[in-house]
Amino acid sequence: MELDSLYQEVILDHYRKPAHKALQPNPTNQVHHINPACGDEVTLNLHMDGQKIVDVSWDGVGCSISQASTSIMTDLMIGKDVDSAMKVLNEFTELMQSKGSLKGDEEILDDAVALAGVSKFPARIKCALLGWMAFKDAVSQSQSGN
Amino acid sequence: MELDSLYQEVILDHYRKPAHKALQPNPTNQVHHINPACGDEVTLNLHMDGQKIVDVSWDGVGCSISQASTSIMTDLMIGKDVDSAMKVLNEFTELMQSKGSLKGDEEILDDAVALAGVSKFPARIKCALLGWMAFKDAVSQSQSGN
Amino acid sequence: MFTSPLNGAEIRKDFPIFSKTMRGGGRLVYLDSGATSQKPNSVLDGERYFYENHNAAVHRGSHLLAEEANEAYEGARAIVAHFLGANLDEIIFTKSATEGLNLLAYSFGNSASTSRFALNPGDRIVLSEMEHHANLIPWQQLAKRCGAEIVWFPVDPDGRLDLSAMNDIISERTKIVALTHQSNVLGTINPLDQLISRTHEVGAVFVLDACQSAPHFAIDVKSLGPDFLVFSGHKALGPTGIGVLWGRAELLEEMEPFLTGGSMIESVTMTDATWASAPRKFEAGVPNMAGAVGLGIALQYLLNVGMNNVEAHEHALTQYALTKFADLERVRIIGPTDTKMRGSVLSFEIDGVHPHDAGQVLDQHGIAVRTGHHCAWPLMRKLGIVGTTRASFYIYNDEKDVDALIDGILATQKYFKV
Amino acid sequence: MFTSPLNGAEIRKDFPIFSKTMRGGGRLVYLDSGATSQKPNSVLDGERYFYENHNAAVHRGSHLLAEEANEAYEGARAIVAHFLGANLDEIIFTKSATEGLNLLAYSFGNSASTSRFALNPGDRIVLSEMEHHANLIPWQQLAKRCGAEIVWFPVDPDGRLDLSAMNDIISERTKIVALTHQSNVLGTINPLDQLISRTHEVGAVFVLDACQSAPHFAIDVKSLGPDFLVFSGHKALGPTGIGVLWGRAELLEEMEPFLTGGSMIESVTMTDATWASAPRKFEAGVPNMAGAVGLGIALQYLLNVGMNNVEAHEHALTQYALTKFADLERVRIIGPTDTKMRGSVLSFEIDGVHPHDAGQVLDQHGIAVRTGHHCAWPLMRKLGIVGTTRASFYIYNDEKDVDALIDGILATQKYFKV
Ligand SMILES: Cc1ncc(COP(=O)(O)O)c(C=O)c1O
Ligand SMILES: Cc1ncc(COP(=O)(O)O)c(C=O)c1O
Repeated sequence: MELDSLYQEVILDHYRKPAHKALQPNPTNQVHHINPACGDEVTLNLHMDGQKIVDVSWDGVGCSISQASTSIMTDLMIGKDVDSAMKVLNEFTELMQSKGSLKGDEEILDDAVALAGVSKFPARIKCALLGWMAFKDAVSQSQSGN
Repeated sequence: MELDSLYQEVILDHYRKPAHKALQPNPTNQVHHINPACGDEVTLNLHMDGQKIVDVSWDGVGCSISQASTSIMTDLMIGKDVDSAMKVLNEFTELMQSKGSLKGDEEILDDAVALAGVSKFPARIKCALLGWMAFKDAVSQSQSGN
Repeated sequence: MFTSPLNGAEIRKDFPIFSKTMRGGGRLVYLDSGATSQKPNSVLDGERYFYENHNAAVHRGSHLLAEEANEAYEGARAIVAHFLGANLDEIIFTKSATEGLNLLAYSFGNSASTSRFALNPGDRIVLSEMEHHANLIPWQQLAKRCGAEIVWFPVDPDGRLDLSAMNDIISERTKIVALTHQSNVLGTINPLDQLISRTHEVGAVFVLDACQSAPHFAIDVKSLGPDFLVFSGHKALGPTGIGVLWGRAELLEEMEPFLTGGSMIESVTMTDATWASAPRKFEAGVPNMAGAVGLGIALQYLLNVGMNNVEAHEHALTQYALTKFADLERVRIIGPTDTKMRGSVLSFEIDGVHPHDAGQVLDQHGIAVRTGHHCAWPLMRKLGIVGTTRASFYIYNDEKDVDALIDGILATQKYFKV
Repeated sequence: MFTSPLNGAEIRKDFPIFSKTMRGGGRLVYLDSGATSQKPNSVLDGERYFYENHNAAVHRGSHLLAEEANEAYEGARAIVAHFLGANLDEIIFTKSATEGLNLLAYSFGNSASTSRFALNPGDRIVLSEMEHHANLIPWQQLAKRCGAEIVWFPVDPDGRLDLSAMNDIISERTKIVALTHQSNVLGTINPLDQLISRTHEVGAVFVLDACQSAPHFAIDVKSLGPDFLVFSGHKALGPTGIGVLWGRAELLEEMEPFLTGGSMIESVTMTDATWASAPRKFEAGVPNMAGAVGLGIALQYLLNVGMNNVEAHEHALTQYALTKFADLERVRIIGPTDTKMRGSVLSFEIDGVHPHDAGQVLDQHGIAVRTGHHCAWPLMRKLGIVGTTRASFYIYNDEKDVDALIDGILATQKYFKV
């Protein structure tokens, strides 16, 4: 069923047990993002050490896709430096815009390839990107020093 | 030709030689009306003696229909008392709204029956009514004392 | 048991979209008429006929096409007037209910400070917690520009307006009361009589958002008694891009224009202009002529069906759905659970399933519902939820659509193992 | 002699209205495209296809129809962006050019006093004597609200802007310059280069009314250089009720919204709201989706014909008409009499015949022209006339239409014995 390409088991797992979903104190940067179309929200704390992403934690409300995607993203990003994090992020954004034509590189995206199916459901792409865009925003704030 | 029902000879005569088209001084009431759709304008001077319409004179710019209709109207109204003037006016308004179904009572409307054809051209009805509405306005002002 | 004067399946034959095949391979179960309605063939034919036979700019030409276009456009206005029990010159075509509400807010804001519509610091605009953003933000913005205050009726846990403090909320300082007739989230129909009489008692004007009512039951503005009313054509079987603002003639006469430009003037110089009378004063520019014509045909379609039949049909569907929902487990209706003073908009929550996910599974079964905050974010906050899943019914629905929805909900629960 | 890359008679086959029989029993000679254009079958088919297959509220639903509606609507935006050489997010759908200009005027008026768009007492808005009421009255009203001043370029006896005092008229006090690209009365095309550079020199914004240009020749906003541009879909083969506002991304970003309501927000409470980014910020409410889709198809039709061909065709028609008019007696062209910097709008006066009467006789011959002040009343006053008779050409016209017009004018003179 088409639906199963959207809701792969790994997504439902992340949805039921989201990783790093508890805001850690004293972040380098904190951002709050909203998806105005559906009301989903995410607050994200970023801890940096130089160019290294030491920790990403978050809280928020949203559908399985946005929750799972944010959870997967934190797992992927923690421990990376900014440059490689941005590479992963770009890879993921491209996957989301692929309208089902890409499968995603598991080497780079790990669990996030499970979200490939989202790209066939235009209305859900914003859900999948919510946490990632919040992360991008936090990193860019950390780089420009605010 | 359909056009001839609109432009009867008597209309073109009035257009070429409009009656009472020269504002007489010291009117009881003066009004200025505009047809915003086409820019036609009429200024009308009304001279009353009690309930009697002593004189109606006017100036303005407009198409043959508006000019002829105003000219015919002045011929009709001068010398009447307010009540019979309003009867003529109502008769004429009804004729204009008749969509070609009425011919007009020549006893009452005299030359104005030549305008019967206008009622088949919705865009021209306002032209034919411009002077008449100005007259109605002037009379009603004279009655309410402003 | 389901009985209704209308046969939804028969009515669907007039609506070409219902021959579409949906994602799951099945038929379209359209339960999103609260967002926008589908269009019957007669509306699509009528729009096309206008373009193929009478297309010209209204109010601006004297050639044959222009005369015919004018007749078609003004004919549509006459149908709208008849539909609402209003006078011809009280009907203003807008692009949407949203524009109609903004028109009022901007026009009031443009008023001279001595006008009855002027808002001065300390003056109040009364709204409610169940308003759609379209009947909320324009008033917020107006209030900010004028230094006025927004006050509002709270919504109680049953999804009804709490009117216990009505006389304090609508007070001598109130200039405008703007409320929805029926909530687009809860289905609640508000008790207008007391609200309108209180509004008039304090000398304020009453603005009715009839987006979710005018398409669904008969409205007679003269007996209902508001001062202004708006609705959107696209929710009433009409085309997109056309809406209606009705206002009392004597109020429209006093009001300042909103959009300015061609066809709404009496006279113009380089520095100044004077206005035509209503409705022209409020219809600047070449209007959505085909849209108006289509809306006229749509409302005529509804009148032919009979607004009382429309109401009875939706009532029957709602009754049927509420009974079925009562048997579902871990599914909660958001809004009144009986049909008293309630329309056919049905919001619900499925425990453990986010509305967006529920909507996705239903979509896979060909069922179109809306999910999210429904442009009523303050209401969501008040109810402590992020959003709902909403089914809304119209004339082309029938009890099989309700059955499909119920099955879809069960399938959703199964899919997400909740 | 008439040569053109396009064959009007062939093109007419795409436009169903041309099979209509007119008052006099003959064919339709449509010379009123300056008021509104006729629509090709592809536009009518496309609108209908949208309703029959994808109709749902955009930006608000996640079901299949809503996804498809969204794709269709945003696809139309992409075509408009391509048509103007603009970025996707710079295209705002309005209901008309009139709304677009009012949007700008109200948005500027809503700006904080520190904003670059704010008008303060003594600030100036620069217009011209040839503006359509739609590009005049909104600015008058804005000026009145803000205590700003309206100043303007006069029109010289040839129907050209008198730019001799340009640097005084566009001065350091100028905040906004709003001009038409092509006069809808005179056909004059204004020399934008110098006007736009002077505008930017003084730090003002340049608003271009492209109603009579965008449908008729290629425009690339990036190389042309204005800050904002509006046009109406219905004059560009598109449906009624849809228009376009283009604005530079960085300016749209800074601007306040105009209409407020659903789909233009980021977040909402009972007393406050924040905005989405452009274009959403400026598109409150359920938009005219079918209208946008139809406009996209219309512009694609024009692109397929080729805007350079459209321009060459109209140029040829104008050239041909001007030559023919030169042979007429007691007929005077109002506007430039050569084709240099002039479009295909042709106003004229027949000695001794009021425009309304001329239009009537032409109508009897199946010729649709517009008569009157053309929503440019100040220009009429300046030229000392009550109105003109106006013929305006488009792709579906050919030299036979011009011949018909000439014959019609001769018939008019004969009928009125002038
Ligand atoms: C130059 C010009 N500007 C503005 C407008 C207004 O366009 P609309 O009435 O479609 O808003 C028109 C057409 O009427 C026009 O010709
Ligand atoms: C109650 C209510 N008010 C206002 C609106 C706004 O209508 P539109 O978006 O058609 O302007 C809607 C629909 O979205 C609604 O349901």
